[in-house]
Amino acid sequence: MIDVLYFAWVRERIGLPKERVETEAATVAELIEELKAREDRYAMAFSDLASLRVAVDQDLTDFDAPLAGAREVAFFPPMTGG
Amino acid sequence: MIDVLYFAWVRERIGLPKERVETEAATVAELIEELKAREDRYAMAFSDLASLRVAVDQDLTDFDAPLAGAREVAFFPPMTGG
Amino acid sequence: MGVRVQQEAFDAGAELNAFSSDVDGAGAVVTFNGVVRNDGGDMAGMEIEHYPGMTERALGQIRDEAMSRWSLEGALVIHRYGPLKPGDTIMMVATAARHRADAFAAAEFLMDYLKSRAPFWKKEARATGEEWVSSKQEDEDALDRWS
Amino acid sequence: MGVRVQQEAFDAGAELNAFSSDVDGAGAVVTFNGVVRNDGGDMAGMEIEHYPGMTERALGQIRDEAMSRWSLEGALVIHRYGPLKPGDTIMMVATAARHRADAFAAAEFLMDYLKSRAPFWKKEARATGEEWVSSKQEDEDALDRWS
Repeated sequence: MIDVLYFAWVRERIGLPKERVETEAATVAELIEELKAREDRYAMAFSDLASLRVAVDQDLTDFDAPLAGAREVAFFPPMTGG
Repeated sequence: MIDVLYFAWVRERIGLPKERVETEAATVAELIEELKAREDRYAMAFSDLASLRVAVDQDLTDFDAPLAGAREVAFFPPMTGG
Repeated sequence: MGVRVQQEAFDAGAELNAFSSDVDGAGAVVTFNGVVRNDGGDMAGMEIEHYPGMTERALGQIRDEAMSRWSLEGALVIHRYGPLKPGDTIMMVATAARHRADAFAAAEFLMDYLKSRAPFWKKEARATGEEWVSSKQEDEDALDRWS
Repeated sequence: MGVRVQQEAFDAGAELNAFSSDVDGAGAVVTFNGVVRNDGGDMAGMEIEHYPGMTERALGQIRDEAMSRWSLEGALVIHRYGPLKPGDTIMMVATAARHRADAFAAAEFLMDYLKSRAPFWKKEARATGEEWVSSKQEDEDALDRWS
């Protein structure tokens, strides 16, 4: 089980800020494939990975990052702070 | 007649902040030569021109600047503001 | 001194004075304040979303990196989230150093990194509707000068 | 907004807040504060001499140059003269712009120019006696990047 968080327009497209996901995915990319297979709203949210960023356990990382031991994965658009 | 002003250690070496000088000097450099000829304290203050700056009528300029029409010449070390 | 993430407004002037009195030995204090602009004249407001937990962690890492890269007496980052109006102060960075070059460089570094690497997202409310602010390539490019 | 040369202390935080509220449309406000350091631990104080008349003129010209080089909503320079103690604020520069790059660059430009081109001279009073502060080659070199 892993907590999956969504922020900004990713959250709006998927329609929820957070969910617990039962998964055996070894990498972020595999988790994304599982989510896309669920429903259209996931497929749409993850249709353009170039416009997405991912954090595993609150550290920015890449889509090929491993999920072994991870408790929290977050998906969001590029940041616009400051 | 021209007002000659001195600041910082130039003022201290010459011993006064300001004086009126009767001069026919055509340039700042000529004025400096006239002042140096007066007394040792002037000669000492103007001994190293590389460590001096000059302003004519409150604009920074060079030692070869003309004095025609000038009302005020100031001598001082490099600035240390900020 | 450190990192603060908060919804409440803060007094930038009071923060500057408190920061300055904390950094003994500093000859140079630089601040940056980000303010909500009223671009186009039709901006009703802005909502800033963030990622609680990761935000503090990311800002802390960016601040630590600045402290290790430059000779600083102190560094402060304050960033708000939630609803904001045009003219409101969004965030503030303050740096203190013996010499001005360090204070300026560290403040610019903090700004460049928190723009693109701290988990904040801005949504603008305009007469034409609500819209998420797009990230700018120039902000991403700005990071290159520090690598 | 503009240029102020004064002997009296000023409240940097209050100046920042007043400046920010004056610059409508600015998304970025940068300040620099110069503070008397206690280098070596034996500094009793400092005296700043200036050239009344030329000081205001030189600072005004430097500010005008910054306003014409960058897209600014405002720029402020405050510089004190007279006796100062360690910890006292000597001077402040504030710039406001739509974008942070302009505000930072203009603030650094103002600092570099007023360091070496505005007629101020610092004399430090230490345990070992009084001494005029020497100008630094690095401050002169800093001007090269703007030419």
